Amino acid sequence: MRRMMLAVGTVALCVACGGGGGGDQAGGAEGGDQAAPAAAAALGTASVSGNVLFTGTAPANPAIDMAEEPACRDKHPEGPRDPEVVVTDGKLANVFVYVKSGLPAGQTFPAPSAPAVIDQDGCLYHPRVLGVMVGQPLEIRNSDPVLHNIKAVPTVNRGFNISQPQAGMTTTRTFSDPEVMVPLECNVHGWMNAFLGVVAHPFFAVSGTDGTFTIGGLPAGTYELEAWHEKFGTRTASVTVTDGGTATVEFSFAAN
Amino acid sequence: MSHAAADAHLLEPGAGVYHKKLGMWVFLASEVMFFTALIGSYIILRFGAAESWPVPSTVLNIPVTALNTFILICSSVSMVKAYAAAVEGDQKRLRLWLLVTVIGGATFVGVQVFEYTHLIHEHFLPSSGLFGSTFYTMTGFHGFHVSMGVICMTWVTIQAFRGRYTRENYHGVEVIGLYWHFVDLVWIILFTIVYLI
Amino acid sequence: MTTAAVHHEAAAGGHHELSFVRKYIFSTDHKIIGIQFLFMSLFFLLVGGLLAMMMRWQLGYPGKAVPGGGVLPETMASGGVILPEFYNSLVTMHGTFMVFFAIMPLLVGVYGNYLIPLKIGAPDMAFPRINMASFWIAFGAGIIMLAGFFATGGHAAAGWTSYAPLSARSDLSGVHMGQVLWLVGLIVLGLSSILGSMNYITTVVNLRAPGMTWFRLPLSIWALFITAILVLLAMPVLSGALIMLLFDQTLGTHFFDVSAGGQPLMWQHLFWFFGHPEVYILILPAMGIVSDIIANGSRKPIFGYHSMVFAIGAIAFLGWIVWGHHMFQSGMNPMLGTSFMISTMVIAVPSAIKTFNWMGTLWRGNIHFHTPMLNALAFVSMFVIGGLSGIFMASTPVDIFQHDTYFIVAHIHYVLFGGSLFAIFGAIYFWYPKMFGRMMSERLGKVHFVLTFVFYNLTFFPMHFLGMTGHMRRIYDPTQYEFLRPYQGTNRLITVGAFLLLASQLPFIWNFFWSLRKGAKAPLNPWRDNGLEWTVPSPPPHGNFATTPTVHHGPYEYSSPLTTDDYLPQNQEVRP
Amino acid sequence: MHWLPPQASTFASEIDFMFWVILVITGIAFVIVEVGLLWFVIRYRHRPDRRAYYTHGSKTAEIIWTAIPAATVIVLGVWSGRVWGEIKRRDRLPANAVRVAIAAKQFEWNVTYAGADGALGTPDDFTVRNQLHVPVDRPVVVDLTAEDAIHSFFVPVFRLKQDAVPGMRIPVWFEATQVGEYEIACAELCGLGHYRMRGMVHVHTQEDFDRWMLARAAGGEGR
Repeated sequence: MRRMMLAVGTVALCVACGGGGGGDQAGGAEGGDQAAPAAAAALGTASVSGNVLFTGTAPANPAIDMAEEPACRDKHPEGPRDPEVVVTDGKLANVFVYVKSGLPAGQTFPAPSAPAVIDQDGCLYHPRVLGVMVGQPLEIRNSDPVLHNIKAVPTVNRGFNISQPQAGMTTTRTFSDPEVMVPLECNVHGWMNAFLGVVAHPFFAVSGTDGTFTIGGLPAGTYELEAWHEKFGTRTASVTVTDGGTATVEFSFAAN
Repeated sequence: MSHAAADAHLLEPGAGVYHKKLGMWVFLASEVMFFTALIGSYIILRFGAAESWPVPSTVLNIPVTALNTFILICSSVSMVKAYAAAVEGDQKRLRLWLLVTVIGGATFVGVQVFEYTHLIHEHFLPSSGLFGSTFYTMTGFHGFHVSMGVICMTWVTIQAFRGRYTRENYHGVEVIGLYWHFVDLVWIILFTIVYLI
Repeated sequence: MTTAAVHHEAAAGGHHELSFVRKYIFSTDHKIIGIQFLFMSLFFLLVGGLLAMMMRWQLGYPGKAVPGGGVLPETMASGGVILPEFYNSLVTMHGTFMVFFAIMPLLVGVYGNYLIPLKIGAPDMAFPRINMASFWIAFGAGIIMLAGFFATGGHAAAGWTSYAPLSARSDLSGVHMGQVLWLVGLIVLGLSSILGSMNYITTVVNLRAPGMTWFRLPLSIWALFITAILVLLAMPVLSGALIMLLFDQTLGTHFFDVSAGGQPLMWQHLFWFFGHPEVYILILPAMGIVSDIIANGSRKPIFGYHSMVFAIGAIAFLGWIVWGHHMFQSGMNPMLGTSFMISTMVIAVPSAIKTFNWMGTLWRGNIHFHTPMLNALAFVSMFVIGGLSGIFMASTPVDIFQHDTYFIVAHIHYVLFGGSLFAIFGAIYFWYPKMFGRMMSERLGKVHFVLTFVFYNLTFFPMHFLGMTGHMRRIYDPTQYEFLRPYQGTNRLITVGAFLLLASQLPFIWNFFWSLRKGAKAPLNPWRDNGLEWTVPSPPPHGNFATTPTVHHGPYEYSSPLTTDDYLPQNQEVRP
Repeated sequence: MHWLPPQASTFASEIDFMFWVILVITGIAFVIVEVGLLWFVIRYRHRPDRRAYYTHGSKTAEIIWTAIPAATVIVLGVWSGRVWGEIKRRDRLPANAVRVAIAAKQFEWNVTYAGADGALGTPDDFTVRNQLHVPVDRPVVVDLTAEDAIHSFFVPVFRLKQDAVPGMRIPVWFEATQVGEYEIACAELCGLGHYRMRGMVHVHTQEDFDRWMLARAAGGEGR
């Protein structure tokens, strides 16, 4: 009887422990440091540059009511708007462009140790769209004297949900797998959104307000490029580059 | 079990039952509360989701489990037989019926494992809605209890083959018997509310 | 009830010398196991206290770096400033450690184990090996709980009550592994508690010495016995709930997942169905211990012994039908709220009986102020505050405002610190000579008592006022609210009080460890007590009693006319 | 310093009154017990020639101190039950109330207003984050729900608290009596931003409220 109770206990213990083993893969903040920052130089000499065009009338960006967050509201003298679609002279900004395929199979690219930086200022993310390499440190800053939480909602990578209650705080995280895109959100300020393009190589760029982007250091070859925008989906293009040459590509989005 | 009380020399003072038997009763009271929590939650969840609850027979194989239920009940009967043999000090029949009980219990667990493999193959998982959640939790913990019982029963059977139990001392058989009947009773309730209703 | 005789099943331990490991580590002796529980739970009491200090720092000085907080990893603090997610873990783990790993094992694990066999005249527990398993399983649970601090994503952060769905969905809390470890730790601990209470119940029922009838049991044993029944029946309900939550976290089940028809309120019902009996698990043994000490200190029989027993029983019974009073504002049907309120109000009655009977015991006594007695008196006076403040939130309309504010925090600390912990301190001072064969220093004991009593009140009494302002529980930074900003001074006062309260424990820690080696040798019966445990050497040998004692009296025959002495041990026969 | 917050709803004063009554009752019990304890402890302290009075208790005394608390708590219970019913019973919600819906989510109060047609669930509904605008001296019924974790809608000046539970729609009502701006807090631990789940109630005069409603319904500004 006593032994039986012990047996019951022991097995219950084992089952309980087994049931608790469902932890995710760790994707901690380590790694990236040993990567040589100049490694990209050895990859190639070709580059792709281009333009992201926008046709039609861009939808108006919604106004944000920051009345209950004066510290942020006061940073937007003209009234805060949510910069979902940034179009200047028919050029679309915040488009993430990256090499989707065509790189030699099996080749790996070391991640730079210099961090990609995203800042929270005026209760908005800056930049709103950001590319980061697998293993590259992502530094998250808070420039607002209010609480922000940063919740990454990936589908492939391990998510995180951290907070920065004070101005000047920084936190560093890394991603372990390529994923386009990883949304970031702040649950204290429901309007705050940012998007991270996590790729396994350094061949990516984000279009500026003039709609241009450049991807350099490519080896000669034929690549499929993809352009991603949060509202308008993706476009793809094929491009061939030679050593030392520059190819141009144009992506076009339209109001839907 | 009540006629055991007639054997006054087996008793210890206090409640009039020996420690292990009292301990088992107390332990079973705790087990009752555990299964009450699981079954109570099942009832609340099922009432809360009345229409969307699947008809059990569309998901589960009732005839196979009915047979399995029958096997478990039979093992309870053989347990009674083993106990009676122990009281009479009939070693041969004690060993025989204990062996039958172990085989019955092991068969039940085996059939349950077969049932689980089959259900998982058909993509009925613990994550398959509330029915999957409650089904696997309740039957799983019952199966776990039966497995524990089979292990302990095997131990008791080995002891019986070594001649441990006499007319004067058959505590081990009686105590494991209590547990066994409890597990059987829980299954009858589970089979009724999970498979039949 | 019949007179029980002892059956020496344990054969008094066999008289060969045991190895060190068998004697002190994997011991089956209830006394060693009790002492093991004592060291473990005092350790967790300290851990829980330190976690509370970090919380208090943040509340008193929000956003300021904790002194020495630079050593904390960046997942817990940024430049020494505690992060909100870590604060939530602090809240959660302070509650969890204090309730499950400090107060509960201190009362049930330590004194249940140590006192039950000695006070009923038994050689050991009914199942010594299960008893040993019970300790080591609890120890394992403690390790699992501590491990959570090192988990990625931090420790569980959904409160000690772990309300689903926050506790069930890691995307909401940001915590997965920590929550899983928390759940597994508690399931494992529950197993230990169930095995322990099975042992206590069997022992009390079956192993009482001849003449130790039910109504000659000391109230401490009555309380521990009834507590064991509560643990036995309440813990498995918690285990069931924890298992469902664990499966929601790991196997993708949907018990508390609304999108699949699951019910979040079901967690609260299950948790509090366990949780309210748990509250009485944490206070009943303390009441029993205090009854013993007060009768001893007053040199008088306990006033109304029978009604004291019935009051324990009544509280334990009512404890099963009041769980809804934790859920008045939860969205549960308000009509149910009314019935839960009535049953809750009724609990005030047995509590009042106990309080007045303790006062009746003091009345016309001959009161000795030894350290245990001082702590017992503190228990009565502080428990009264905790009990009376409970009437506020028992009243449903007042609870609308008081629910989840610092009023509740004040209330539970008046019951669990002012109540249980003072009783525990009293018990430690009282039975220390029995456990270790040496006396603790009375002088240091009194210093410890006075400091603790003063700073305890400085810490927790102002919380009532904070509660009146509407100050919510479990908030990281009260200065974020304009209506709370004027009361930040009170928060700071409480923080100062809390730090002084922790510092006040230094004399106790010193006293405890110093006396282990240097304390005065304990006489046979230092408190001139009636209990059977004082009729054997200190510490008692394996097997406790050389010959089975026979009991002739109830436990509280102090100043009896039958003897010229002012006490009459239970086993001492008086011929008129 | 006054500790209870100002009263700004119809039932705030009743709840406070009840609080003070209980404080007086428990205060009396508190004084009796503590003074009694202190008195006994001093009066019957150990003296070398003293011997304690040997008694096992008194039935009469015990019946008295059982009956008095029992009677008191039962009276309190019945009274509480009545007030509780007025405030929280869902079959007693006031008629002709302004209806709004609040969906709590980590860590925001999303308040949905009925818009010009005065009915919820129509296309002209609009939602404002963290701002609850209500008219003074008119009952308001809030349909509370939550999208993720459990939150608790707490307006200290109204003495109102109600958990918002995912999957449930819980109606609560109040009637503001003072024009002004008051804080809304979350009272149930809901995650790392719990302490910042703060909103405001803006209590307007009926005219101001109508004006605000029209402006907001027309502009649709903000998110």
